[in-house]
Amino acid sequence: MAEVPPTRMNQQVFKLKLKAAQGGHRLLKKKADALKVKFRDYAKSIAETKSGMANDASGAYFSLTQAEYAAGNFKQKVSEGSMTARIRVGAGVDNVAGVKLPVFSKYETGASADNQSLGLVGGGKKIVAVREKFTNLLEMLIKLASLQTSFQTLDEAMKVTNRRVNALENVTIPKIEDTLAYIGRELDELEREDFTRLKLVQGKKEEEQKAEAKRKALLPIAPGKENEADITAEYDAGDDTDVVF
Amino acid sequence: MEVGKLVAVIGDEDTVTGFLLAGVGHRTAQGSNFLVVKGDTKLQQVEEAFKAFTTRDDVGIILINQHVANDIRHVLKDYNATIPTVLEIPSKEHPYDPEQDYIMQRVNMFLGGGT
Amino acid sequence: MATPHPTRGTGDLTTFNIQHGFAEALLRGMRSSFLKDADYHHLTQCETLDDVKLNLTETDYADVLADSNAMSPAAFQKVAVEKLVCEFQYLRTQTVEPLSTFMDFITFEYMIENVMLLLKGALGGRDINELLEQCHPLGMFKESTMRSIPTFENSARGYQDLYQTVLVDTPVGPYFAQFLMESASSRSGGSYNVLAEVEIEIIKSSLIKYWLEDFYNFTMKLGGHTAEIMGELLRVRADSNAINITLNSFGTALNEPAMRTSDRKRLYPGFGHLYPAGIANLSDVTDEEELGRALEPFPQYAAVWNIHASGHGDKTIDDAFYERDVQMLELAFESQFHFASFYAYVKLKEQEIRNLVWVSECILQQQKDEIQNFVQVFSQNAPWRK
Amino acid sequence: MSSAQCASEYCNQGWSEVLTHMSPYGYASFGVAFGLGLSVIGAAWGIWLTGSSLVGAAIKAPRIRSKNLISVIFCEATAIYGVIMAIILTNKIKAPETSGYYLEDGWDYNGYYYAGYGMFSAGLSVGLTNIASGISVGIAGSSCAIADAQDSSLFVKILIVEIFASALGIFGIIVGIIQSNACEFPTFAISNNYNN
Repeated sequence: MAEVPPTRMNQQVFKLKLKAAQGGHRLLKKKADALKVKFRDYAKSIAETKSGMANDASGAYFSLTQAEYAAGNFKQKVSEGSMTARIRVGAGVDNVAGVKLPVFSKYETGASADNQSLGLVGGGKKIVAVREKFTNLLEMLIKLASLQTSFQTLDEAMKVTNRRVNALENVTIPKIEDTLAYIGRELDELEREDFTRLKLVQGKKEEEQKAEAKRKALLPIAPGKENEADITAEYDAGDDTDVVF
Repeated sequence: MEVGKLVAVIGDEDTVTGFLLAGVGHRTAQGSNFLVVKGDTKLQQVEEAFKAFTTRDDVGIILINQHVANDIRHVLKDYNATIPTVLEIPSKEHPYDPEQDYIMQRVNMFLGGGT
Repeated sequence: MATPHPTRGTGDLTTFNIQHGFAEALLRGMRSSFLKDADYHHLTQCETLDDVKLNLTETDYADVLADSNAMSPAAFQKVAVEKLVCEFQYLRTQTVEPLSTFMDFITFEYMIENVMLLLKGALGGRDINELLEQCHPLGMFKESTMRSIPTFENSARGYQDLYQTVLVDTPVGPYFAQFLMESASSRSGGSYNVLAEVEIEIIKSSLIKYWLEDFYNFTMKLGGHTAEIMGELLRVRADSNAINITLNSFGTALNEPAMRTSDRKRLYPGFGHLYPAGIANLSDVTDEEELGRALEPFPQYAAVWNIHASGHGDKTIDDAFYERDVQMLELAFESQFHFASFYAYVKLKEQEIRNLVWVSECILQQQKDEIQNFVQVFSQNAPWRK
Repeated sequence: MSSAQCASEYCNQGWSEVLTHMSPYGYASFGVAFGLGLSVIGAAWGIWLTGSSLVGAAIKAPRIRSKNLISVIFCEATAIYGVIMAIILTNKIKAPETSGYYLEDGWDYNGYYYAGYGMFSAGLSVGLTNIASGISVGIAGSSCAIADAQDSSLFVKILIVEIFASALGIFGIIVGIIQSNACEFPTFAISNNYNN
């Protein structure tokens, strides 16, 4: 603070800075609120989707159990051999309040399904049901993945914004205000110093005048001297109450 | 180069089987995009697979069973990139527990603290 | 195919026991090991797998469960299957010809599964030890032979070698030979093309078909009660296989017009109640409606089909077949002086293990509504006993 | 009969000659042999059928082993019927009191042949019925052991079936005894008695 010279010009500069900071603070606050609303939306839908996913998942696992009951142990056959992914995820971008959010979407390559003849001698229908259930679950999970990534990105963005808001609110603005106050104080101090100096000079002058008057009383009064005495009389100590140190 | 990214799966046999049936499986000479975690699978193997999946640039989403995720929680905590996204899913034997999901912890904290 | 000719007959009412009485009585002693109605009732009331285990310790599974810390459906299954295999092998050591050959025939089905698993694993470059662990213990043959299956190089020559040096040595070798021969005659190219290009599941179905036919021939040669009862079991099995293959082929490549006659038809076993007229009809059907029509002339299957067609939500064609199977197997098991009871025992035990897994899975996944949907073995409340 | 084949006077002219020329003592002894032998075969067969099942079923249900010995005893009973019959028949075979190579004149040939054929048939009656009885007791006993191993309340019920099967042997022995009752081997010539 000390490095800022308490001048009228600097006071002006800092007043402008304060205005800018408050404007920025207001804008960032708005952004943070917008993000917060969005974030809350995402949080809610994540909570919902996750609990829905838990149900879907147990349904899917159970269909697997049913298929196993009907078709015997086929699990080991599924993970054998080479295979090509039929379902991939495409990545897109969504924009919320200036924050870029990644969005996944299901993308089917169109390759034919592996292990089509699984359960040929029994349980084939059940295995088809497993496929369907897990494909649904996967779709849901891909949606959830988008939500979750968005959630995390938003979380990060919100943190940054909040940090900025807080920095403005708690550090930058008080600092500028402090500086302004300091400058004002220093300026007032200077003013008072001038005043005291003036008073001292005046006192001295009055003494001199009294001595002069005494001397003058002995001498005849010179014209035009009453005027001077009136001006000094206006500087009365009682008029200075509005300046409080 | 194929369009789109893969979905990787780390989980028990049922989970992996289910998603393979759904068609996410991809196995080439370089390796596969899934890991079956059995009773005798070493923790180190799981960690390595997880790290490998997170560093592969053709993986978009990693599905991991919650109970497996709990075992390698320390690795998961250190992982903070957004893509590939790590998604914790329930397994057959361990029903979904929102308490243990990091994301759900955040969500609940937010929803609980915010409202 | 050279179906082994039984060295002597099974014997009849008065002579069966001379050779096989002990083994048969031993088998019948094991009937008490089946879970009873009360056991199933207790099991379905359980809340946790701990309870399930506790309840099982009051049954015949007590000993095997005591030695293991199995706590998951898969672990229960493993333990139960091991117990079954142990009992089966014990029985097998107590038998003489031709019962021992008959029992070997039962294991061939699992051997085919194992060989296919090893072959597929080999194509995927999997670890042999891991594969061996996944093999069904009932279908194990010499370990050195099993180990050498996946070591063959993935080339045309490699598969020739594989067949000529390894598979030909196994009991299921002849089925492979027949499969390779038939494939070679219908297509050009060596065995490599076949093994690499045809889906494993279809190869397996073909092998199972050859096995069924072989088993059926052997049973017929045995004669007597065995031919009568076991023949019926196998005929029904062949028929249900044919129906299932047709039903499950809808929506897959097998239902393509070109594949229908060339590939799908070859999967139908060459005996059974449906053979030959029904099979001829089956090979032309393209959708469920036509399948239903093709089955109409056969009342026993039309009944099963109607369960499927009427779309009872909780009862599928698999359940209906299972129910039929259990009923027939129970009857086969309950009659004396023939070999079919050995087959019935293995199959009924498998059903029981399936039930056990089902119940424990339902408990694990908290699916209490579904817990009763299994086909109980030797139940007093079975629909056919009412 | 072709004399070319059989020129010697000791040659038998076919089975009929063998059978008609066989001594009644021979017939009687064969009756004993068949009665005992066939009964024992029946009993052994039954025990075999029961025993193998009993031993097999007792592995999983050891409690049945002593109770089901009854089935074995039932089978054994058929052998005992044979032994009883054999003793009765054997006691009836009496050697002639006359000395010399030929039977005396006035020998009671009717009674002589009656006794021989009668005892032969009695032995066969007992033997054949006991074979049937033994096998049927064996089959029932085999089922009894297996059934008892599953459900002990079935034991008594199947035992009744076994008793009926065992009763078949008793029919045989009753008829056999009646058959053999009238058989009395003459020990001396009747006409000689009249003459003296």
